[in-house]
Amino acid sequence: MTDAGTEELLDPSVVATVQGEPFSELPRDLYIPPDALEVFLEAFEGPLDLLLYLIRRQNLDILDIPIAEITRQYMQYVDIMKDLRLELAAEYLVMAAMLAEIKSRMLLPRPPAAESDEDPDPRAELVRRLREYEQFKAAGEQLDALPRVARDVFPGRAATAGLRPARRLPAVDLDELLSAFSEVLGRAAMYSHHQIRREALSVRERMSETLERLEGDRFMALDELLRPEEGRAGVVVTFLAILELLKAALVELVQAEPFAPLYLRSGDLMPGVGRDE
Amino acid sequence: MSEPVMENILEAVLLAAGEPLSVDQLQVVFGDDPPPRRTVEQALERLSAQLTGRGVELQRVASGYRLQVPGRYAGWVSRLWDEKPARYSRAVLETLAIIAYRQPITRAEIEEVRGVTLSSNIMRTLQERGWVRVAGHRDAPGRPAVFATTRDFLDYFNLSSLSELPTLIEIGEPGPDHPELDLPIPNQGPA
Amino acid sequence: MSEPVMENILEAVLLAAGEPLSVDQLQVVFGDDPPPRRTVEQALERLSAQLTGRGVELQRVASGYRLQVPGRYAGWVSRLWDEKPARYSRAVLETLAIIAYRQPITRAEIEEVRGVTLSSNIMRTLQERGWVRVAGHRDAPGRPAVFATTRDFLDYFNLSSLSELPTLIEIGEPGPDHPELDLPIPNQGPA
Repeated sequence: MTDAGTEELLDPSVVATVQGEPFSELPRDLYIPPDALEVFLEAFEGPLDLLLYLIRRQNLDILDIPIAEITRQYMQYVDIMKDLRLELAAEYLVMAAMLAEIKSRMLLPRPPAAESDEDPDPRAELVRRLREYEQFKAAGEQLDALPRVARDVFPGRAATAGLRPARRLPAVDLDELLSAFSEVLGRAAMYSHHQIRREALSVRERMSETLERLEGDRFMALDELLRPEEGRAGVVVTFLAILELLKAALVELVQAEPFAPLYLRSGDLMPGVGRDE
Repeated sequence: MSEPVMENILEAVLLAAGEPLSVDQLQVVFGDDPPPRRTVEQALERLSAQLTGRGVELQRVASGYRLQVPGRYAGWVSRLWDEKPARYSRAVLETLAIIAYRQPITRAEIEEVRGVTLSSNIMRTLQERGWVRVAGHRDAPGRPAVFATTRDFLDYFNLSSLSELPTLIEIGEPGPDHPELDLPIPNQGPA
Repeated sequence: MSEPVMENILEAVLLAAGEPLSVDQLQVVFGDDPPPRRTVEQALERLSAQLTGRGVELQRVASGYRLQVPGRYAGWVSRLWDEKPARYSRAVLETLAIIAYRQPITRAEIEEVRGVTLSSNIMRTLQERGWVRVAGHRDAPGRPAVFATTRDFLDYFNLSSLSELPTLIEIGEPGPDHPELDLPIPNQGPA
């Protein structure tokens, strides 16, 4: 008799099921059909469980077990288990030996100082183990009684159709950008004769800004683009940016007649511009 | 439609998740500028109050907060599925209880309490369910594994911490052997 | 606790199911003496009304009724599923750097600097991120698009203008050709 398998359909209140009939109580005597007895005996979780059953059945005090009587009953069950050729686990025999030992020590005359801690009741260790086992037997039942997911409580879940997972966008560090740039420049220098010069960023930026400002407007006067409040440096930057844009053929400069105001328009608006890509 | 209030956002997020979410995880859904923990916890309390009497309740478990159908609806809900919920043998439940209350504990110690050899089926069941794990090895001859329960165990049994386990019943005489397990449990959160 | 009303039972059952249930299926959960269809439907209507403004709503779909998270919570819920932030490939970073430092620039010019063909994935990635845009078209054969960085790009990197981009001087690039143009520009012009 070993621990039974895993997820048996064992209702804690049902000790055994015999030919489909659930039994919630073990019989009071041993005169029960052998096949039923086998099932009852199988239901014990081990010698401690069997002992507890014997003690509880007779309403005995666990702290003051009549060891001779309990041992006799215990051995009866063990004999029946043997007769039925139940796979009798060695633990049952170990317990039988322990009971016999306690019994023999109980029979010995007690020394005068019997109350001292030096010579405890020979049953003390058995009582300790029985109490501990009973505690955890009850704890197992309490655990089983706790509200359990999928049996008592059910995680609530609502559909999320149509809600898309957000992609978390990669983070980039400014230093990474710089190092990527320096690396690509270094590589370019190796296989190209292309001279890469550092250009004043403010001109580049102003080029992009100017393109942005020209977007959507059909024409923009040059004066509008130059902002005197930026000071001379600002005006120069813008002017250089416009020259660069003209050179790069990104904008068109239009003048209706000599000395008329200069207008700029974005390449996007120039005739024949297709869509992106 | 006006901007949803925080408790409804939390309700939506918890129901979308279908599993417990920690306050940390709940903060994340608010993006780059998350509300403080306390604010989230207060909104969870308001949500819990709102749900009183409803078909769903907020429960605090070990891995966070979970919206769940309360036990009083189990009768109706269980008719949804043909399959009956798994039941566990006494051997499994006793072993689980011993590990839960006495962790970390070796196999030999479990066997000592139960008085029988521990079948490997039982430990496999408990580990496969994710309720028990090897928490380490004892520095003793043979370096035996010590077992402990997991957060999933607590989640599954509707507990937010081991201190919420039912108090061990005292058999025979008063005075607990393990007073640390008998500490009064402060009321746990809004659940 | 008093007996739950039908709409709460339906709420519980639908949340436990997490998928659409037909009225037939909903009737089944009431056991051997199920309420008539009409009664269930009326309870569903009451449930739907109760859920107004909440983090969950009742939706009728082809296979029945389901409780779902309303679309207006998408922003929060979607952050739940955030994957670990990916990283941009070297190619993406280099391309971004070239555009940032050399804008406005055509695709062909980027390819020339990098020495390899620019995959359209890279440009799509940068444009979807909102960091790069087509700033115009060059008046040249094929009228190629020129790319520039955006204001979002500056915001992300916490720059108020491109001139705040780190310079390459420290890493050995020749100094600026037009040092006078690097004067700080007061007031950054139109946004």
